[in-house]
Amino acid sequence: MSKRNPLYDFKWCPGCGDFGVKVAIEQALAQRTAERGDSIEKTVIVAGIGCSGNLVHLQEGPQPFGIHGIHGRTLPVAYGIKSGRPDLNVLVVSGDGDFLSIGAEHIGPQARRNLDVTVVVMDNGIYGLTKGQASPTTNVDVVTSTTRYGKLDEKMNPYLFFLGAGVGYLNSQMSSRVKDLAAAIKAAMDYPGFSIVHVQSPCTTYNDTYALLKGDEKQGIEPLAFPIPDSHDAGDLIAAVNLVRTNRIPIGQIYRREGESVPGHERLARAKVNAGVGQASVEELLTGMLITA
Amino acid sequence: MSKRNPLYDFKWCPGCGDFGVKVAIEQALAQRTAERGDSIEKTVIVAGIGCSGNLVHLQEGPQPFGIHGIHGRTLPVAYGIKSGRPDLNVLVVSGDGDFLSIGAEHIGPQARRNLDVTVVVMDNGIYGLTKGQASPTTNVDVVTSTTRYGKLDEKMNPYLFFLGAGVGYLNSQMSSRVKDLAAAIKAAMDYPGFSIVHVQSPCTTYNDTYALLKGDEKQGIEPLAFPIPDSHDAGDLIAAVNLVRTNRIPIGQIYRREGESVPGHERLARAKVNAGVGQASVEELLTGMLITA
Amino acid sequence: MSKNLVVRFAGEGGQGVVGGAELMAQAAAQGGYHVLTFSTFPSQIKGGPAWGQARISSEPILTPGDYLDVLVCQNQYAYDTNLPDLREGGLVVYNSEEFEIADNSRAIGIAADRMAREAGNPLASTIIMIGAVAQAAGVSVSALEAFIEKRWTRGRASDAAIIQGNINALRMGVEEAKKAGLALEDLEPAPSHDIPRVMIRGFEASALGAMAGGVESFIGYPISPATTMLVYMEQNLTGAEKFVGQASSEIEAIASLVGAGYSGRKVMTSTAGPGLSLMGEGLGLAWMAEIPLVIVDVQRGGPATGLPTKTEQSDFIMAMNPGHGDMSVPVIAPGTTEEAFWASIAALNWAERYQGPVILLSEAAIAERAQDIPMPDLSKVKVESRTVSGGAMQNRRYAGDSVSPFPVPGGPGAYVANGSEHDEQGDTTHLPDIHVTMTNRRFRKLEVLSDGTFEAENTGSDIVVLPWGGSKGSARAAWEQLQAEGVNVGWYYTMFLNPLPPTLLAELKTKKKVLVPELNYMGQLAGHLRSLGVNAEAITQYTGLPFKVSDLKAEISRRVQGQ
Amino acid sequence: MSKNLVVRFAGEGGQGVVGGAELMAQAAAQGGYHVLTFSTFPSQIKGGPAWGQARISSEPILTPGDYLDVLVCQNQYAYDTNLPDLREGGLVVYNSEEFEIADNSRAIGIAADRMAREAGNPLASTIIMIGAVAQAAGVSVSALEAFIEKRWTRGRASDAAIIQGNINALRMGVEEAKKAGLALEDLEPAPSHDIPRVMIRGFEASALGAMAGGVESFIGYPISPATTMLVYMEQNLTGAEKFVGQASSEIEAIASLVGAGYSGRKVMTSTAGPGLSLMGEGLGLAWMAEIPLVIVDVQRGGPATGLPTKTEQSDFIMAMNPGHGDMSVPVIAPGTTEEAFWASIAALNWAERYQGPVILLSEAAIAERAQDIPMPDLSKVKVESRTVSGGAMQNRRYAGDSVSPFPVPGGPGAYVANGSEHDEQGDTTHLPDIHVTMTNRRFRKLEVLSDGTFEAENTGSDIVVLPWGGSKGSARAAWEQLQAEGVNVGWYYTMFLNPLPPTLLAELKTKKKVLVPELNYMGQLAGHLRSLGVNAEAITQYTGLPFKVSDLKAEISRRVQGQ
Ligand SMILES: Cc1ncc(C[n+]2csc(CCOP(=O)(O)OP(=O)(O)O)c2C)c(N)n1
Ligand SMILES: Cc1ncc(C[n+]2csc(CCOP(=O)(O)OP(=O)(O)O)c2C)c(N)n1
Ligand code: SF4
Ligand code: SF4
Ligand SMILES: [Mg+2]
Ligand SMILES: [Mg+2]
Repeated sequence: MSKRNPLYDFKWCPGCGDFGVKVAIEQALAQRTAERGDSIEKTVIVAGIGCSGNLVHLQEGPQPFGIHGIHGRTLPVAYGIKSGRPDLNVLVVSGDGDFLSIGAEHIGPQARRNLDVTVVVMDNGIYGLTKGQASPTTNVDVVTSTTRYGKLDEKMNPYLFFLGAGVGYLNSQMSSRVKDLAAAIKAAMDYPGFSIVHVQSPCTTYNDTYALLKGDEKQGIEPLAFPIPDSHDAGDLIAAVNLVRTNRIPIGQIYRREGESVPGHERLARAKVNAGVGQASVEELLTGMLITA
Repeated sequence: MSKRNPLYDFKWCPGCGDFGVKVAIEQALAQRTAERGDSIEKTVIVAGIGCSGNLVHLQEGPQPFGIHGIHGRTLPVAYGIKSGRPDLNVLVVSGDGDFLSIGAEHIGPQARRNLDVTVVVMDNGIYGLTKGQASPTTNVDVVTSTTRYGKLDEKMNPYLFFLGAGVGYLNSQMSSRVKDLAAAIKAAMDYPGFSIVHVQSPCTTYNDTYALLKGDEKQGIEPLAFPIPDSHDAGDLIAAVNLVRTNRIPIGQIYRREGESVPGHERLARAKVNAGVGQASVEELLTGMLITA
Repeated sequence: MSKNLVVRFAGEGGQGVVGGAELMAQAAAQGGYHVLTFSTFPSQIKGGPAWGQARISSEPILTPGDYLDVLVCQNQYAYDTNLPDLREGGLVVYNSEEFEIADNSRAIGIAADRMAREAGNPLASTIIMIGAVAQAAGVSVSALEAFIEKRWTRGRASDAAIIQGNINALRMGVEEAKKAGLALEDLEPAPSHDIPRVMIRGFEASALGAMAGGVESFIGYPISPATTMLVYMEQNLTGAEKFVGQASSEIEAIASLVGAGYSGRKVMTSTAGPGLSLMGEGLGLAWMAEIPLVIVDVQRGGPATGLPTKTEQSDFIMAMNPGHGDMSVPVIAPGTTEEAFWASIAALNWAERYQGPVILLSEAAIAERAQDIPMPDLSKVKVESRTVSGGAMQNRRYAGDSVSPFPVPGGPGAYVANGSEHDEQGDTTHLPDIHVTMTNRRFRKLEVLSDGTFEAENTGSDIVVLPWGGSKGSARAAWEQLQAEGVNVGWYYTMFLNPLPPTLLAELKTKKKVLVPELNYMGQLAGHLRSLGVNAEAITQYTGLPFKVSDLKAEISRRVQGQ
Repeated sequence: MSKNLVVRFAGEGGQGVVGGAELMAQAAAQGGYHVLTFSTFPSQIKGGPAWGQARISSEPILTPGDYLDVLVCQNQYAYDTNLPDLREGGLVVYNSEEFEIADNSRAIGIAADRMAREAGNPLASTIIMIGAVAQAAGVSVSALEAFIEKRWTRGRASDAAIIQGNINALRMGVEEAKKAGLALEDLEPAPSHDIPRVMIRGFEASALGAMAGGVESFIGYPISPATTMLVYMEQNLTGAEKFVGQASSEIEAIASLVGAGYSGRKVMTSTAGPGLSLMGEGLGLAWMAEIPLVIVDVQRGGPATGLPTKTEQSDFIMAMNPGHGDMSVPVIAPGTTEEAFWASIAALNWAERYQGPVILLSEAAIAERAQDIPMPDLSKVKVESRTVSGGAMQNRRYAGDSVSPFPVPGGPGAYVANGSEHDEQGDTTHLPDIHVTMTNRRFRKLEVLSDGTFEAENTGSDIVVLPWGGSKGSARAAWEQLQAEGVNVGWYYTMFLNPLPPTLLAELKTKKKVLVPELNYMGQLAGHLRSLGVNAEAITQYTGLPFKVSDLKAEISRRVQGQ
């Protein structure tokens, strides 16, 4: 499939939202590389486990590096990569189970570090790869194989969660609108700090929410998704909270923290300069311990 | 020390904020038992690892049950206890490291389940038991043994985090105001659902923030803590977000979600009744698999 | 007449190849045959190489079968890669819309999709294939028709039409095979049964065993191949006092089991390797605080994400020592569908009896197989429950060297269940003597678990075979063949891997050589046995598939000769 | 004249007993003596029984000493519980404000707190006690004074006053001891040294070794007794290109190490058992995707939260098999302060060389000791780095059976580092053959780690002692005494526990009995050795304290006799 490995033959189901995300990422990366005259090998895609995570093997055209680790740990892997290699462009792709359930603990720390990576969450409101169990973003009352009475837990509001955790840059998109999505991912990668593009990417096999999201006149379904009005002030936390607090899905830029965004690695670099520290050699350090009897 | 075990001799440092929390919990539990004519053995204190967690061994007077597990896992332990024993009163005590760093992933799920437990977070903005490393709530620029340049990560705003995670009941207190704290804990235990009492409980050895919190006229320090004005509408999420969004510490009831609070176990019980399910016996289930050739 | 028919449906994920094998097996079981299925598929929802295999026999079955009598294949790749497993003289049934096989002397091409579409029943193409297989292999078509009737009788108005459609499809397949004129030896008629039998999957057997053993709470996080058990519990453990919950991670699952076990309930989870790897610290807590709970680890290929849908027996070391520090977690590994039922009961009983965690080591090939087994005799189920403290010991939870009464919250005996070293009341202490006393106590408690049973045959031989878990079937088949051929090799088997039944261990120690077939690289049980003083040698395989009987037989025979 | 002086300061946490022993040791080291400290304290910030011990000797030191020449105690409890360790004829120095000892024939009561307060130097009470000990044991007081001068010269105006105050305190103690008129045999004068020596703690040696080995990133989560190493790194690994980070949990730490190792950096963390238990899945990922990284596990009492501040050697099994599936993680366990330095270098080299995770198994008693050691010869440091892919292999990351060049992101050779089973380019596959090939590859790569060195003495004996880690010191002392007494027992030792140096393993296999002293219940290394075919027997102890030489000697001798 991919240029790197034409033999690779993983398949998503027909109509899966993740196809759109894949194309959008290819476009955003192509645009970024072109703009910067960078090589694509300067990008690493960090993937979680889930149908979503398989995106990392499916990139067509020029090949970025990838790491497809273990369930829920995309962000710490990305943190490790950036810790010593701030020069790399790190793009995290993850699912709603991977990112918001088992991986939820990792969001706050990266937000507070302002880790300079971009996350694309492929939210289908279901555990796809394990064949259809409820995820944090499954709607209330939905019957899945693990919610026989309909889902009893409240639905997680990922937008509100991100804002509460201190995420400074938040955009919401739909996988079916590839161009907008590509632009949002590109802009998020350009943002110097922690950025999330949260994508509604329906699972046609286990939780087909296309109609719910886009609405369906015939069935009398009002669309859940709505474009964020131009009047929205993305710099205002309260406005952002107001925008996301219902269960409707705003599409567009939800929040971008005011002021300069200094990514974590830059804070450390500046602090080291300010403190005037260098690296003492092992010999120097040992010499400080010499017994001078 | 405790009635159960007079030989037990764990000690907190002189002046440690946790003493106040201990007394407040004793008072709140005494009041609850008296009110309900319940036995204290119907209460389980679930403790995390940290100076804070040692509270579970130090309860004086009538003895509740306790579980002092592993670092960061108070909430899942509490979930397990309540899952089959909704009759028990479960009180979680945890530290800022235990609850907000390694344990942060567990908050959202219990909020969404509306797990009927009360959490008392003893926030001293430091890892006490491991001798003074930065925690998520350590203030920016503070030098600790693991932040030699001053803390570079942003400070977590636990209140905003809780609201973002869907916590329906949130109260903020100071360990030095034992009576108010006891009342807050008591009220939280009475709330049918997931409730958090977040306590500023300074560490006199590694991060003495008494002066910062209460202010110090002589040193010209404005108090960080301020009482929540009566005008605050605790039922309004936006008002709550507004109240907590700065780095000042509001004291009092921050949020209490409007409407009936149906705890998780009650949702399940109602769902089972609605679905009209009972328990098929193993024999019945096997009979359904009989080969009737 | 042949005793066995092994059919494999091969194609891509999503093409119903696994379902095809199961349908065939179920139909045959209803027709009175013994059946056993095995399937293998990639970890993706649609696509990728997959196959399902059904063995149908007039005799009880030990394995899904090494070689195929019939290979049903959907595409060229499936044909190419599965052909080596077709026995000489076996038949191929293939989707002639997808590819062609030039030599049709042993191959029947069927345009099943087109035929199904034309018959207005597009889902029926698998049934057309089954019809062809039945005809060619001499399986009673009327028994299959009876099964179809039963299977699709769901009390709906449309039932009759669907049933007729499927019977038509079946007959189309029969006609196609007749047209091709190719056939195998006829299958012996189905035996008659005087005991009731159930058609059951491995995970259902585990789950029903757990229910028979009195499980009250089941909290798990989805993971292949353990999700099925969680789902079964959600669907069936529905009593008012029962609880089934989906955790947010395995870390939440294990800690919540500790809480639930502590609260007095009988608790269980199902997971696979990656989940178990996350549970080490929590299992240490259960060991330390003496909390009964059971983890079902349905093994898959490891390490890390590994091979999520393939079978392997490579979690044994981790199961015994899942965390840091001195601990030796009891491990029970069922080797057959029937044992899966009884193993769950034993695991719950052990957990209650010694008051601590127990690991039930299942594996993909056990959990996913469907098989006909005699209806378990429920009158033989013995359920044990921990002794609950009546308060006589006051707050002393941990006294002496043996299991002490368990104080249940709400009742008398308030103490602190503590993951730090603790005194008799559960309060933290770091005194050397207490750590010694309590460590001894934790290990000595294991002595109450010496009731594990085992199988032993031809025990006079000083070379013996001791398989474990799902390798039992292939090993037994190989051993029986060797016995028949006069090769002198003994047979031992137990599902109680830790602690081993003391008599078994003692006997094994007297042997010159103990051959341990196991599906892993390291020879994990063999290594453990050597550390216990047994002269054990592993026979390993790690393809993600079960042992072939023929390979195992050859290897055992080689090792016996090489003595 | 005696060769050794063992002093223990006993009291409560927060009373400076650990600091007292260290001050005494540092002073003696500056005075030219060899020194070694050991301390033990509960896991709480203030209070609880604690003690620190310093051994001062004219000869190189193997252990902190079994029996005390002087016991300094702060309270009755400390006196009662520590008295059994006082040798016959030893002295007690005690805080006479707290309690009284009736028989003052071997006890000196000092009201040190009051005296210090009166002298206007309330912090000096420990120094008063040290003065008394020095006087009674014949340690050169002028050397101590010189040390005080050096220690408190910090370039501040107040230095002179503080130094004088402390010297006064020291002299007060000297006077008190003179008044009491009690004394031990004089300590031999300090030896002279012709090589430079450093006074260093175990964790510093580990950290400096790591720096010498080229560590670039260190990401850790605080946990006793591993926090000190993280803190040392934060304070000293400060170069512009270096990175030290506090993770939010051990799960974050291990996954971030995988990311950092993948990105081309040399990476490390320090943790203890509970942390290691959380890292199993991440370690599996590093093993599977072939990512170099080093975990320092500073062992403490287990399982679960266990004994956070006590020493134990009970994480060995978990270190080798920290997660599910087939894996065998390389393990190096330093046994002395000097080895701690070199072990870090070796661990980083091994990780780079075989491209995978390595576990450095330290322990509380190693990390926390302070000792004088010869200044490590930095010219002997050999740093290895992975071979970086130049792109010649295109996207083939994993080829053949041996280590392949490592593609570093940013450079050529884009591939996917994958925790699922994968093909040569890192893409997921579930094909049986590939799992076999890749599993073989992962284990065969270990062959490049056959360069571990070992010690061997009296190798003719067919009964040998093989200690590991921090038990080396006591075992060596016991062995030397047995040798001197003519007991025929061999000596083997290595810090390379997995894989073992092949020659060592071969030699051990020829022995009738290999005695393995280890601080755990299960006899973890001995069990592993038996699984490798060595006739190993553990000698265990699990008090949270190191072996006493005398106990070990008696036990070895018993086992040799019992042959
Ligand atoms: C530790 C661990 N637990 C569980 C799993 C099983 N697992 C694989 S993918 C997945 C959920 C996937 O859901 P999501 O992240 O929403 O991805 P999707 O498939 O929907 O894209 C789970 C639970 C695993 N691989 N590892
Ligand atoms: C898995 C694990 N990691 C680390 C530790 C070490 N540890 C013990 S307490 C603690 C932090 C305590 O901080 P906090 O929760 O704020 O409690 P405090 O001591 O400040 O009350 C840590 C990191 C541990 N016990 N277990
Ligand atoms: S199961 Fe759902 S998420 Fe997975 S590939 Fe199919 S449609 Fe996409
Ligand atoms: S270290 Fe801090 S938190 Fe811990 S007991 Fe002392 S004052 Fe309290
Ligand atoms: Mg999903
Ligand atoms: Mg704290």
